[in-house]
Order: sequence, then C-alpha cells, then structure tokens
Amino acid sequence: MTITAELVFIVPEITLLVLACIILIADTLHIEKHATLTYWLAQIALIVIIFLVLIDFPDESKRLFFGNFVSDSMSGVLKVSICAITICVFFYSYDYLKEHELIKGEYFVLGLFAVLGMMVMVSANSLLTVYLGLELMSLSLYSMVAMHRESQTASEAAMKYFVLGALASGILLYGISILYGVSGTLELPALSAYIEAQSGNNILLVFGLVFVIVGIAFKLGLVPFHMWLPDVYEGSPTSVTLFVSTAPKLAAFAMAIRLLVDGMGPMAGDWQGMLIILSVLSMAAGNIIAISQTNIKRMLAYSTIAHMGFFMLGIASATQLGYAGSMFYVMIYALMIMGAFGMVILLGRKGYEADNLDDFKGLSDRSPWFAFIMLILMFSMAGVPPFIGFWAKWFVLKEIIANGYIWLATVAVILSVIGAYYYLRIVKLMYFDKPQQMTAIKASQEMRFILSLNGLSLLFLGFMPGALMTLCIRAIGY
Amino acid sequence: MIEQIIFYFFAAILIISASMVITVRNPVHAALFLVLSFFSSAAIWLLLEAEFLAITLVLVYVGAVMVLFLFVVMMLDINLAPLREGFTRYLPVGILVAVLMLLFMALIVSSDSFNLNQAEGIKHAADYSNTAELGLILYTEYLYPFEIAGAILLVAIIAAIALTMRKSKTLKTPKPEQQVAVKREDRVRLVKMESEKRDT
Amino acid sequence: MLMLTDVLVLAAILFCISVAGIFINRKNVIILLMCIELMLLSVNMNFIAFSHFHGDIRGQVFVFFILTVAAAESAIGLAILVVLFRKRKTINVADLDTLKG
Amino acid sequence: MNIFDNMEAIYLAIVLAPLTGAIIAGLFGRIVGRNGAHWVTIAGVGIASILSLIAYKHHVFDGAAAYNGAVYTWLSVGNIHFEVGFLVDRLSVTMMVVVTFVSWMIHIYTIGYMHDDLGYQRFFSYMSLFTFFMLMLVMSNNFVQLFFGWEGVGLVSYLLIGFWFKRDKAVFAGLKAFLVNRVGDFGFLLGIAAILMYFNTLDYAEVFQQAPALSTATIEIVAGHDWSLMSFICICLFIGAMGKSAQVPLHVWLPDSMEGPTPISALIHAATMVTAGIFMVARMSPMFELSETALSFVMVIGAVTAISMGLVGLVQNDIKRVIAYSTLSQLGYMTVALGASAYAAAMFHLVTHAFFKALLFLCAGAVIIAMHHEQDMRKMGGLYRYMPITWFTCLIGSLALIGFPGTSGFFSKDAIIEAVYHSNLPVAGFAYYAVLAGVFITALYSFRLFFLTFHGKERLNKHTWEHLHEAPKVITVPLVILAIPSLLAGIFLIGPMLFDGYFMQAIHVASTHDVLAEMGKDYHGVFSFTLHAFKSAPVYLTLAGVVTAWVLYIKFPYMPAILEKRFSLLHKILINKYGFDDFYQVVFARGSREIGRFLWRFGDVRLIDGFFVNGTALTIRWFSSVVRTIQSGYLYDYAFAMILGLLFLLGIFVHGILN
Amino acid sequence: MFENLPLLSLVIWTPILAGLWVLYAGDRQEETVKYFSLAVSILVFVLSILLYVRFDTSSYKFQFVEKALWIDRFDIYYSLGIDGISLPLIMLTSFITMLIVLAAWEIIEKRISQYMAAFLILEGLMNGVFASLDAMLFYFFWEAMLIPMFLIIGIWGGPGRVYATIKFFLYTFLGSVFMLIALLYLYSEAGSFYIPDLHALPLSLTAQKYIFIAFLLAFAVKVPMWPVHTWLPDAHVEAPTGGSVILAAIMLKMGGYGFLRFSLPVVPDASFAFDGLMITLSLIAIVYIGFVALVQQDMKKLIAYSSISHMGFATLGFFVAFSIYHSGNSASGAIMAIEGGMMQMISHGFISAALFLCVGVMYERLHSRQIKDYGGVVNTMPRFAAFMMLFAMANAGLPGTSGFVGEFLVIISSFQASFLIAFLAATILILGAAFTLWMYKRVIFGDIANDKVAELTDITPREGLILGLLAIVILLFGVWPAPIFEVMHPTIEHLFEHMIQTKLG
Repeated sequence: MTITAELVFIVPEITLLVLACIILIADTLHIEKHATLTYWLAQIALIVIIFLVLIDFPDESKRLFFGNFVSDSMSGVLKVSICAITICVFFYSYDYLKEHELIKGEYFVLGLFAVLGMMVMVSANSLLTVYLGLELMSLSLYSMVAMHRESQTASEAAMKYFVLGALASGILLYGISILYGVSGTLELPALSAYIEAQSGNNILLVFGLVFVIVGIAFKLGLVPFHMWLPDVYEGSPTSVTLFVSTAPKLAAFAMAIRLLVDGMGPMAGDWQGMLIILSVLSMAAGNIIAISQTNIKRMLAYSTIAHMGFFMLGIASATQLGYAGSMFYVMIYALMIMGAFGMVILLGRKGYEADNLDDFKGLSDRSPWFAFIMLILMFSMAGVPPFIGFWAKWFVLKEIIANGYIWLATVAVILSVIGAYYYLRIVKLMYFDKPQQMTAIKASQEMRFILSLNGLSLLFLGFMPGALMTLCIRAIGY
Repeated sequence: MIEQIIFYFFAAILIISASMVITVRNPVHAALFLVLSFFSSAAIWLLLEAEFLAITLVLVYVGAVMVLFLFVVMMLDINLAPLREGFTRYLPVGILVAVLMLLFMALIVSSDSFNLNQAEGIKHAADYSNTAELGLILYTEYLYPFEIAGAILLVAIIAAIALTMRKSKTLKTPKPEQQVAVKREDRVRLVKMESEKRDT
Repeated sequence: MLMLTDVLVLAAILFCISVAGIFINRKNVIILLMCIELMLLSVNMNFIAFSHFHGDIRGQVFVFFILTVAAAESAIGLAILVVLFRKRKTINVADLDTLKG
Repeated sequence: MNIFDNMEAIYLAIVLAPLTGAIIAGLFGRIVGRNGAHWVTIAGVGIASILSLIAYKHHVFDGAAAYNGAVYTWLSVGNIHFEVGFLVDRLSVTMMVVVTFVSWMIHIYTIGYMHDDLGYQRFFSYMSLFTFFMLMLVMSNNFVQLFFGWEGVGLVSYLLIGFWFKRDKAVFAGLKAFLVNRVGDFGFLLGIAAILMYFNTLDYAEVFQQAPALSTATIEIVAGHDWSLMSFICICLFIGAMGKSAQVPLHVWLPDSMEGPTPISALIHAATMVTAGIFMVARMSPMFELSETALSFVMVIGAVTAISMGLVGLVQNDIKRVIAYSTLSQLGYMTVALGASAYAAAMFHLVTHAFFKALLFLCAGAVIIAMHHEQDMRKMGGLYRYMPITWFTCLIGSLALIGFPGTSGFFSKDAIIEAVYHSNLPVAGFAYYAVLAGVFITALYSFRLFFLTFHGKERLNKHTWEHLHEAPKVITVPLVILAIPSLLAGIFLIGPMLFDGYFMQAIHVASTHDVLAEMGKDYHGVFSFTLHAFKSAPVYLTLAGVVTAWVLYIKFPYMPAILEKRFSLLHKILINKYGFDDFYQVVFARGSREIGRFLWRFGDVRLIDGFFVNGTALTIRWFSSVVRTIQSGYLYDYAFAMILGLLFLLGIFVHGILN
Repeated sequence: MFENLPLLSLVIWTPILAGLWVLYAGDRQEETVKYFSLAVSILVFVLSILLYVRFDTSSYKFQFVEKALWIDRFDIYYSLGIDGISLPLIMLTSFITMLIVLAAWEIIEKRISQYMAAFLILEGLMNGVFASLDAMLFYFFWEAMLIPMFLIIGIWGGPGRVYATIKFFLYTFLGSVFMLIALLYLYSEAGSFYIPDLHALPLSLTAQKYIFIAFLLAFAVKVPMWPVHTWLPDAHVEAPTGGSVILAAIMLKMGGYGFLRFSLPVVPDASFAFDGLMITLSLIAIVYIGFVALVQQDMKKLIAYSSISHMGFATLGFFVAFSIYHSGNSASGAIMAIEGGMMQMISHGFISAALFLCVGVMYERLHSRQIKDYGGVVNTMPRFAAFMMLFAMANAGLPGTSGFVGEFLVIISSFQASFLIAFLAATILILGAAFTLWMYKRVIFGDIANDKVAELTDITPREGLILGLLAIVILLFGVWPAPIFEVMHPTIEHLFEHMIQTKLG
C-alpha cells in the first residue's frame, strides 16, 4: 500500500490536527469574553472525529506507515471513547471555566491536541509513536494544568507534574533504548517476534522492561510512581483535573496494552509479577490514604490510584479476556470519575471550589436529585451492585481468578472494602449530616442534564453491562 | 586505540561537567556546565558516526535551548544565597541511592548480552552521508512520527505563549482604530431643555 | 577501538547523575530541568551507540525525535517555571509544598 | 344414640370448652363484661367438669377400655408424626375429674373473692386457660402434647402469680416461678429428645411397648461412660417433674407463688398444677419401673423435700406460706410414694391432698379476707369466736393434713409410709425415717397454724377487729363442701384405689417393686387399716405433734421465743429456707448477670468490637494518617520514591535479590 | 387467565418500580405516596400468596422458572425460580414489608416518600435474592440490598446511626466479597453461574474447604454468627423501627438461606468437615449471646442479641444434620434438624418483627429505648401489654407459638448427634425466658414508673392491626406449622440427599 492509500486510515488524526489548527486560528482572531466559539468548534471537531472513526471503523488489525501505526478495533473503540469522554469533559469544563473566569480558547485547543496525542498512543505500533503520542498528550496536559495562572496550587501542581512526568519519560525512554538495543527494532510486533524467537530469558529485556513498566505505571499513577497524582488532582482547576483523570487513563491503558502485550507479549511471565506488585501496592496505598483525606479532589485522586491498581490486575492476568476486563474497567472508571468531578464542579461557584468534603454535607437537603446522582457515583466506585462499578470489578476479578490468582483476588476485594469506607463517608455527609449552607445549586440546565445522564448511565449499565463487555472483548480481538 | 583515548577524554569531561551541573551553586554556571556536557557528548556522537545529530545537538541545544535556559535564569531574579541551605544533609542518602542505581544499571549494561555480532561499530564508507540517510528515512518511513513531532512543537508554542503572555489589566494602551472610528454621537450629547418659566 | 559497553556505561553514569540531581537538588527548579536534559542526553547516547553498533539508522531517528521533544519540553517547562515564579516569587523546590498529604 | 359412641368428641369438648371460655373472657372481656366473663368461663369449665364425670363413669363404672387416639397431626417430619391426641384411661380420667372439678369450684369461689378486682375478666380467662392446659397435659397421649400442656401450665402460673402486676414482689415471683419451671423443663425436653432418639416415636403407647426391650440399652453422655438409657430418660423426665411439682432443689418458686391473688391462684399452684409432676411420673410408670436408679433418685428427692420443707413450715408466720410449705412437704410424700413404686398411693394422696389442701387454702383465704388482707399469723389469734364455720372447716382440713386417723389424709399418708416401709430400694430406709419424722413435723406446723390463728390471745389491731366477721356464703359454702371429702374421701377411696387395681393398665408396676400388692395382702378393709395404724408409730407421732403445738402456742406462748434463741442457728437456717433462695439469687441470678456483663463488656464490647472491629478501623485510619505524610509535598521526595520504586523493581526482577 | 404471569418477576420488580415512582413523586404528595405504597405492598403480598397457592408441594424442583439471557458473553442469565426453601421466605418478606409500610404511617416524619421507596425497593431486592437461580443475579440482589438498608439506618436512625450504618455496611460488604470470589472460582470451574449446575459440580476437598470458608464469611456475617455479630446490635439500636424489623425479620434470614442454597449443596464435603466448627459457633451464639442479652439496658439491643441467639438455632439445625446422620441414625432426624432450623428462621422473622414493632410503639410515645425509662406500662397500655406478652412468650419459645416449633425440633434432633449439643442448645429454654421475661417485667409490669409512662396512650387501631396480624400468624404457625413444612419438606429432603453424597469424585 502506498502512503497515500494509507492516509485513509489516519483521516481522523489528520482531521483533528487540521481542525485544531483552524480552531486555534479562529480563537486568535475572534477575541471574545467567553471563548464560546472556540468551545463549540472544539465540540464539533470531536463529534466529527467520532463520526470519522465510526464511518470507517477498523474491523481488522492493519499495520501502516512502516509499522508506526496500527489500526484495529481496540484503537477504534478507544478513540471513540476518548472523544466522547472529552466532549463531556469540555461540557463540564465550560461551565466551570466561565464561572471561575478562567475561560480561554487555549484550554480547548490544548485539549484537542491532548486528544490527538491520545489517539496517537492508542494507534501506536512502534516504540517511537508510543513515545511521541505520550509526549504530545503530556505536554498539553502540563500546560493545561498550569493554565490557571492566578492559582498558587495550579502552578505548583504543574511544576511537579512536569518534572516528574519528564523524569518518567526519561526512564521510559531509557527502557525503550535498551529494548531497541537488544532487538534492533522499534516496531512492537517485531520486538514481540524477536522476544518470541529468543531462547531462554534475556536479562536485558527484563531490564528494559522494568524501565518501560515504570513509565506506564507513572502515567496510570501506580504506587510508588503515583506521587504526582494527588497533587495534580488537587492543585489543578477542577476542569483540568476532570480531563487529566479521564481520557488519559484510556490512553495509558492503550499504551500498556501496546507496549506490554503487542510489544512484549511473550514476556508476560516477567511483567505479570511487576504489575501485581504495583497493583497491590496501589490498591493498598490508594485506599488507605484516601481515608484520611478531607479534600474531595485529593480523595478521588487516591481513589484513582486504588482503581488503577485494581484495573491493572486485569492486564496482569495476561489473557485476552483480562485485557478486555481492564479495558472495560478503565472505561467505566472514566465514566465514574467524570461524574464525580462533575459533581464537584456542580457544587462550586464563582470564586469558590467545592472541593472540601464538608461541602457535600447535607446535599440531600439541598438537592435530593444530585445527592442521589452522587450516591450512584459513590456506590458505583465502591463496586456495589446494581451499579456498573461492580461489573467492572467483577470482570477483572473473574479473570484473575480464572487464572488462578485467588489470593490476589482476595487481597483486592479486602482492599476494596477498606476503600468502600471513604465512598460511604461521602454518602454519609450528603444524607446523614446537616447542610452547612443552603445556597441553591447554580448550574445550567444542560450541565444538570448531562450530569444526571452521566450518573444514571452507571445505573443503566449496571443492569445492562453485557453490551459494553462484549464491545471490549471484541475490541481486544478475542 | 586513539578512538578510545578520545572517547575516554570526552567521557571524563562529560561526567565531570554533568556532576558540576547538579552541584554548582549558581544556575548560570550550571547552565554553562550543561553546555559543556553537550559539547563533549557531541564529540562522542561524532565518534559514533552520528554526525548530523552531533551538530544538531550543538546547534539546537547549545544554540537555542541553553540560551533559553540562561535567558530564563537571568530573567528570574533569583536570590542565590538561600538556595544552598541543607544541601549536604541529604547528600549521603542521595549519593548512596545513585550509586546503587548505577551499580544495578552498569552490571546489566556491561554484561555482554546484547547480541550484537559486531565487536565494533559498523564502519561506513567515506562517502556515506549520515544526514542524507537520515533525511531519507525521516520523510518516508517516519513521515507519521515526523508530523506528530510537528504537532508537539506547535503545542509547545501555544503553551509557552498561553502560559507566559501577560495582558496586564492596569496597562492602558491607546487603541487607534477606535480613536479613528469614533463618531460625533459618541462624544457629544445634545441636551434640549425647556426654558424655565418664571412665575411671578 | 570503541566498545559498546563503554558507551552504555557512560550513558548509565549520566543517567544516574541526572537522577541524583533530581532528588539531591533541593533548592532550584531550574536545575531540575537541566537534570532532565541530562537524562535525555544519556538516553540519546544509548540510542546512538546502539544505532552505531547495530548499523541501523533508526536509532538516530529516534534521537532526532527525542531532541525535538526535549526542546518542546524545555520550552513548556520553562514557561511553567515562569508562571510559578511570577505567582510564588520563588523557584525553591522546598517551597513547593502546599500540596501534600 | 349413646353418647359414649363418640368419646373423641367428648374429649375434645372437655378440652376446648375451657379454652373457648378463656378466649372469650380474655379477648372480649370488655364486650362481655364482668358477668359475661364469669358466666362464660364457669360454663366452659362446668361443661368440661360434667363431661369429665361422664367420662369417669364411662371408664370406671362402665369399665370401658382405655381410649387412645390422635385427633390432629400437628407436624410430621419424615416418618415421625407429632400429633395431638388423647389417652384416656383411669389414671387420666381421675386427674380430669380432679382438675375440672377443683377448677370449677375455684371459678365459682372467685366470683366472690375477686369481686372488686379490676382484672376480673382477665383472671377468669387465666383460670380457664389453666384448665385447658392442665387438661391437655393429663389427657395427652404423647410427649409433645404433654410438653405443650406442661409449658402452658407454667405460663398460666406465671401470669397468675404476677396477676397483680403493680406489686413488684408478685411480678418477681412470677418470673421466678417461670424460670425455675424452665429449669425443670430443660431436663424434661432432653428426656423427650432421648426418647425420640431411641424409640423413634413420641407416642406413649409405642414408647411403653418398646421400653422393656430397651431396658438394658445404654447411652454415652460423657465419652467413655455408658449410662443406662432408662435411668437417663427417667431422671431427665423427673427433673421436669421436680420443677413442676416443686421438689428440692427446684422448689423455690412455690412459696413465692403465694404472691398471687389469695387464695385461688395459690390453690392452683398448691393443689392442681403441682400435681402435674406426680401425674407424669405415674403416667411414665412403665419406664420408671425399668430403672431402679431413677426410682431411688425419685425417692430420695421426695424424702428430702418432705422433711426439709416441713421444717421450714415451722418457722413461717405468713398463713399462706405455711400452707405452701406444707404443700411442698406433701408433694414430697407423693414423690416418695412414686419412688417406692406405689404410684397408686401417690395418686391417692394427690386426690385427698387436693381436697384438704383446697380446703385449707380457702380457709386461709376466708381468714385473710376477714383480716383485711392481713396474712401474718402473729397478728391473729382467737378468731374461732368470730369465724366458727371457718374455724371448723379449718380444723377438719388440718386433721386431714396431719393424717388424723379416719380422715382422708390419714389413709393416703399411712399408705405411703407403709409403702416406703415395704420398698426394697436401697434408699428406702432413709426415706422411711424421713417420712416418719415428717409426720411429726406436719402435725406440729399444722396445729401451730391452727392455734395461732384461731386460738390464744387476740392480737388483732383495732381496725381489723372492727371489720372482723364470718366470711360470706359464697366462700363458706365451698368450705363446707370441701370439708366433707376431706374428712371422708379416704374411707371410700383407699380400697379401690390402692388395692383393687383401680388404675388397671394405666399404671405399670414391676412385680419386684409392687409394694402395694404386698400391702394388699395385709389389707382387710378400712376399719382394720385404721386399727392397725394405732399399732404403728405415725399416729403417735401425729398426736405428739399436736400436743407439742398446743404446749408451745397455747399453754406456754413464750416458749417459741425461747426456743428460737436456744436454737438460733437452726432457726436462722430455717428462716432462710436453707439458703436456697439466696444461693440461687447470688449464684444463678446474679451470677448469670455477671457472666453476661463480662461477656458483653469484655467479649463483645472490648474484645470483638473494641479490639478487632474498631481496632482494625482505627489502625487503618491511624495508618492512613501516617502513610499520607510520605506524600510530603516535596518534589525531590516524589522523585526519590520513583527511583526507589525503580530500584526495587530492578532489584527484584533483574537482580533477583529476593530469590 | 393470568396463568402465565411471570409471578416471580412481578414480586421483584413491582415493588422496585413502585419504589422508584415513589422516589420520583417525592414528599409533595405525601398522602398519595403512603396509600400507593401500601397498595403496592399489599399487591405484592397477594402475589406471593398466589405463588403459594400455585406451588406444587410434592416436588423439590424449582418452580415458576423464568430464564432469559442477561450477559451473554459470560452465560449469566436472568434466571428465577423458587423451591420449598425460598417460597416461605418470599412470603415472609412480602408480609413483613406490608406491615412495615403500615407501621411507617405516622412514625416517620421526614422524607416519608424516600422511606417508603427504600422499603419497597428493598422488598424487591430481597425477593430477588430468594428467587435467583443464577449466582450472579443472586449476588447482584444480595449486595444491592445493602444500599437501601444503609440509607434507612443512616437517615432515619438514632443518634449513633452513622457509626452503626457504616459498620453494618462494611461488615456485610466484607463478608460478601469473599462469596463473590468463591462464586467466580466456581464459575471458572463449572463455566456456569446457574446454581443447580454449581450443585452438581465435583470439587476437591481443599477447594471445597476454601469455598466453604468464603461462603461462611458472607453468610455468617449476615446470620450473624458469633464472633461476627457485633454489627447487629448497633444496627438494630440505631435503625428506625422499620429498619430493625426488616433487618431482623428478613436480612438475617439471607445468611441462613445462603447456607441452604450454597454452602450445604455446593460444598457438602467441606460442610461436613467443618460441621464441628459450625456447631460450636452456633452453640456459642446460643449460650454466650443468651447471657449477653440478659444484661442489656436497651430494649432493642436486647432483642437484637436475642435474635443472634435464636438464629444460632437455624445454623445449628443446618449443620448438626451431618452429625445426626453420621452418628448412625436414619436421615429423618437430620432432616428434622434442617427443617427445624428453617422453621426457626421463619418464626423468628415474625417474632422479632413483632418485638421490634412493640419497641417501636413505645419509642414513638416516649422516645426512649432504655428499659429503665419504663415500668408499669401495662397500667396505661393494657392491650399493648397483652400483645407484647404473647410476643415475649413466643420469643421464649412457648409451645403453641411458632417460636417453639423450630427450637423444639432442633433440640430434640440435635440430641441424636450428641447430648452435649442438645444440652447447650436447650439452655435457651432458660436463658431465652430469662432475658425476654426479665425485660418484660421491668418494662411492662410494676407500678407506673414515671410521669411519662403515666401519659402513655394505648395502641391505635393501626398499631393494633399490625400487632394483631403478627399475633395471629405467630399463633397460627404455632398450632398449625404444617403448611410451612409441607412446602419445604420435599426440597429439604432432596437437599439432604444431596448433602450426604460426596462430591469429591
């Protein structure tokens, strides 16, 4: 296939890049107070991308551009999900940014570039594209975090995020260089084939693998490479936290799958152990530390760490279904955390971030409906049926049990129960405590609607998880 | 043999200058030592027949990035004295970990298990152009990454501007287009008043 | 005659120096950015060495991209630094502790 | 149509009539009113009573065969069916007559006694309910129904004792009665369980049929020790009887039960309900006969009860309590008779005792009413002048109680003493002397009561004195009616009941134990039996007792006080009732509360909740607050952590440090 | 007509959907909501009666089976069906819910619609637990139940409600997740979540033991067995009346049901291997908790402890069956023990519900649950006292009440296993009477203790109706337990046959 013929497959990426540039120009030319145009253009762009992906949805796995790009159903599904999530994120953000007078066209433009980076990661088929996608995404995110220039915490968070992120990519790169040195190739399938062909265990590969794992673990926020995460979640404007906590996790999942499975599948025996250790540490640290948090964003950050630990177990099971389980988990997780930060945004108002746990006190008196939505979110995160969070945990647990890691499943569920405590605490604050303030909730109708939809979808999916599960399984190609 | 001597020479400079980067008190000096490290690296890269990259490193890095660093260092009015406190306290642990790390890494990378058949590097013919070779592959095989790299640079530009550009609210600048476009109605208000009637 | 191992060990040393720099340096954020540059340099060294000994130009291509990204990265890093300094009037690493726990 | 054609219907009617009365009076008391309540219950028990008499005639005079049939399957699990059914033979029919008749009388008497009480309807309801449960108990043909009646009777006793719920003592006494009875039931239930296990049925007839085959069976309770199955079962069942029939050491509830409305509920406890245990052992005679161990146990318990409780009766001052202790003592006699295999004698004493004890209680009731609810005998005296009828009937009752020759009590008690004498159980010797001593004591306390109440100096206070008068007709008439059988029943019943095979197959006595048959050889009619008595010790002991009482309480009224001082230790022991109450109070009541408190405070609150549950939670929370400080906020620490993590992974997976 | 109604789905989803509607309607239409809730709960009860009427008592097979694919990829079915074990429990659930809705009429002052909704949803979920034939569906309902219960205790509970409800939630949640692991393991072995498939699955003894322990953790917490019982007193004390009732009457039965549905048939060999442990724990529950109940100062706590003690009979009955069978006796004794345990569960459902409602009646008037605040209640509330006497006696296991049947059967059958077991179990005769009646004495009897008691008013007709219904049921099943036994006998017989067959091969 000629390069021009191959271009068809990267139409969504090209379009996104072009649209992003157009929006950038439009934003520069069109100075207005609320960047409304930019916002809507960005939303339209994302919708267009979704359509473009869907129109030519990749059914079979194709490796293109000299092995730098892969087009398969997993990438298709993840791209659509990333775009869809970003639409919601922008939606929530728009209200927030307007309210807090942070609105800037660059937010959306950088967001689009981050999405582009994620799409590159999702479709990466070589070590190089993984790296470039990762950097494109990360750099956009760093600057988005720092965007709130008037905030003390935002710049601090951005600095930490940046330095540690750069350190992590340095480590990742070192690993990649070792892998390249051993195999002499940058293409993931070729790497995999090389490892397959190797007889015996090559210590150098494991050596490189460790560095790569660190890079992945950093992006997902696995202990002990998680330290940036709570600070960034807390310090950033909530809209950015919302973005950082959702779509990039999907991309990180894709990165893990690409690197570990596509690239080092035959070494599963080696990375399984590492992932399990990191998972257990993450679940333990995340769940335990979250208990003593008083800031909800920070608490959700630790909960994210715990979730990522749990989610990693699916990959650690090193089976197709396990990957599907992880994919399912991470998608559900994104949906849940999005709703949760959406709630934080909903409760905030001008000059006031509702990010203290106490701000949730007596929510059921102030707004029974949104208290209920938050209840759904919390119980879903805790993994209680009938909400979808349960099925996410279920899927992963099922796979690790099917692979004989019963002790691991036991540890995971015990730690989840510990984790359930802090979710319950929020429900407790909302339902059992008296409100500290009785100010009505100020949010646009659309925001209310989308947030309700977000919450209710967890309930609905809880009853009908089958379709999404099947989708994930198909996407993994099982 | 001569190659090795050159290598060790530059390697020594590299290591020393790198160490200086992290230990000197003055950030300007650190930046300069960094420049030195880059130079010595470039020299080693030349030994490794990566001419284009070696030159790029000097041009791009030393020429642009390091200048940027210096620029920033100068721009920020940093009080140097307090930046040195408590440095030695953490040094032993830091060095211990670094040495352990080095041990772990060196043990592995010095083991001869990279299945590289060549005991020494592949020597190219004299007319071999590293730059041409690189350029060839960059615009064909690596077209896709190349475009992404472009996007990354674009992001860097946007981000840098968005983050650092200041529109001070207190700053009052004349807006000529508005001044020119002003109409009479905007400036003058005609007030029509009824004459007062004096009642006697 | 140049040995692969020599270069790799050199890169490893460089890597460790940069890592040590990140956590030994307690004061100045700019130094952290420089350490990151050093780290990337070490990685580049690796790639070029492998490229040389493999006789494979792709390693150098990778370095090319790393250089590009590193430039972008330092631009953004410095931008963040500027933002930080403007707000906090300090680039002391030890002062960046409002977010913790 | 002959009414005997359908006996099942009659038996059902006997049982259900009182129940219906109880339900109507209880649930619809407000609607039917006071009169309605007593009419409906009296009618119910009356029907039961009359029908019982008809059944009695049917069985005793017409010689009908025993009836055994199920009417309702309560529950069946697999091949085991728990049924409600009736076994009516001469034993049960006798009990039915006694129960319904006494109950009927009490109902009538209550109209007068409870006239002004607020809980009028409730009281009638309880009484009828009691009758129902008692009938279920005696008519049962299986153990489950027996247990049902057994517990039901306990329930009503609880309700009746605590009838005046405002009185703390009464309520306490009720609770005590229930709990002590439950201790007995505990053994009883285990006995039933053992029966079910080995006999695979709970039907009397089938159990009795299989019993001889299992007489040598053993049961291993404590590993390594085989016990005789029959002994085990019988002793377990007898523990139940000990509770219900107030045998030492489960007797403590009975004296306290006198807190119930005087004297009706007291009567129920003294004359009717407590005989359930005696009846039950008699009913189980085919099993008890197979175990000499059990019989000996029964006899010892009975003997101890007979003598020890009599002694306590000596020092009581409350008129009802004296009678209560006499009841205990008499129950001991009956139990001794059971132990001696003289079931018929026990039943005989049960019947005569029912009459004269009812009489005594009603007399006491009459006195108490006359004294305006004063029960302390020390504040009475000389009442014979004011209450001649009561005085006279009480005298008859007391004579019967002490076994004055010719009275009903004489025949029954003498038969028991004789039976014990003939018994060849190893413990019979002890029992014999115990019951002999009991005769003297009985006479002493009975006449102490009699003299203190009716004779001697008037120690009344002015208020009571002014209102003192003979009891109304509704009370005196039953007194007179009861006096007659108390005096004469023995003469007519001794022959048929003891020696003429009155109970037929209802009671089974092994030939080796058959003391009554042995006595029967010497029995030549009532008259010679009476004469014969004058040749034996009991009569003289009785007389000695009466004389002693006279000396102490009429002749030298200051003597008791001197004796009290002289034998202060003994007196103290008796006043404290051997310390059973205090012992139970301290050891069981307080002890179990202390155990409970310990288990709760230490086990639940401190250990499980405090240490494990909250401890875990607190540890996690503490740990959380400690671990979070690792997140110091300093970039270099974060980087350090990452590098450590990297080192850790390298160390383990690359360098295999842990391997 | 109506022959093909999906009755089970109806008893599950009718209340849930109605509950959602009530939630939506909110407090604005308070009266409508109340009557609507009552109507729905009655309707569900009628449906459950219909289930009983159409139930074929001669068969042990699952009836009213409904099956639809739910999650096709993993063979999870929406699979419903009931046998003789679940039918009585479903009826119990719908009966008790009806009473609770009625009882909430005036007691609950705030958020009445949410209260009603919570109970209706809870009812549906509980029915779902009892009717599920798919292990995942079962677990789904099983866990979902926690949420409304958590809210019920937390929102309408007493002063210590937060501690109590979080403790309740975490305790039960922790227990349940182990069951999830066991179920997932079973799935990995059997490839199916269909419960009868799991029953038929051969397993090694080691695997069985682990699974048993996992199940035990889940069910023991629910029952609750000593020593994982401490959530119960707290939850009961703090819960509103309705919450206590549902907790005691039905939630605790979930544990027992779990043993019958999962532990015994899925891992019979392990159940047999662990029967000593189970019997010991049950006996500890009976005796230890009996003593603890004796000294409680809070009426609800006392009844809560008494519940633990009584539920000990259920578990004792289930597990002593092995010993009975293996000590050489016929199966009938063993079956008697299991049926006794089952009967104990049902009867305890009525009795504990009644007692908690009684406490609720008093609490509503005096706002205290402390025994010492009462005394002489009979003087002002005679009719109430009479009802409570009946319930207290039933709690003490008096023959003629339903409380007797189960205890009696368990005691007499456990004698066949060992004298000691029967001996210790029979102590309930004394302890049960002691703690129940002692409380009754202090609360009800005596002279009027204080002014507040003097101002008490006797039960309202509504309360009378509730207590009366319970009284009727308690007496009815005391003298006529046959309907329950008829329904469960074939099932339990079948279950027992299954239990004694080894699965090791």
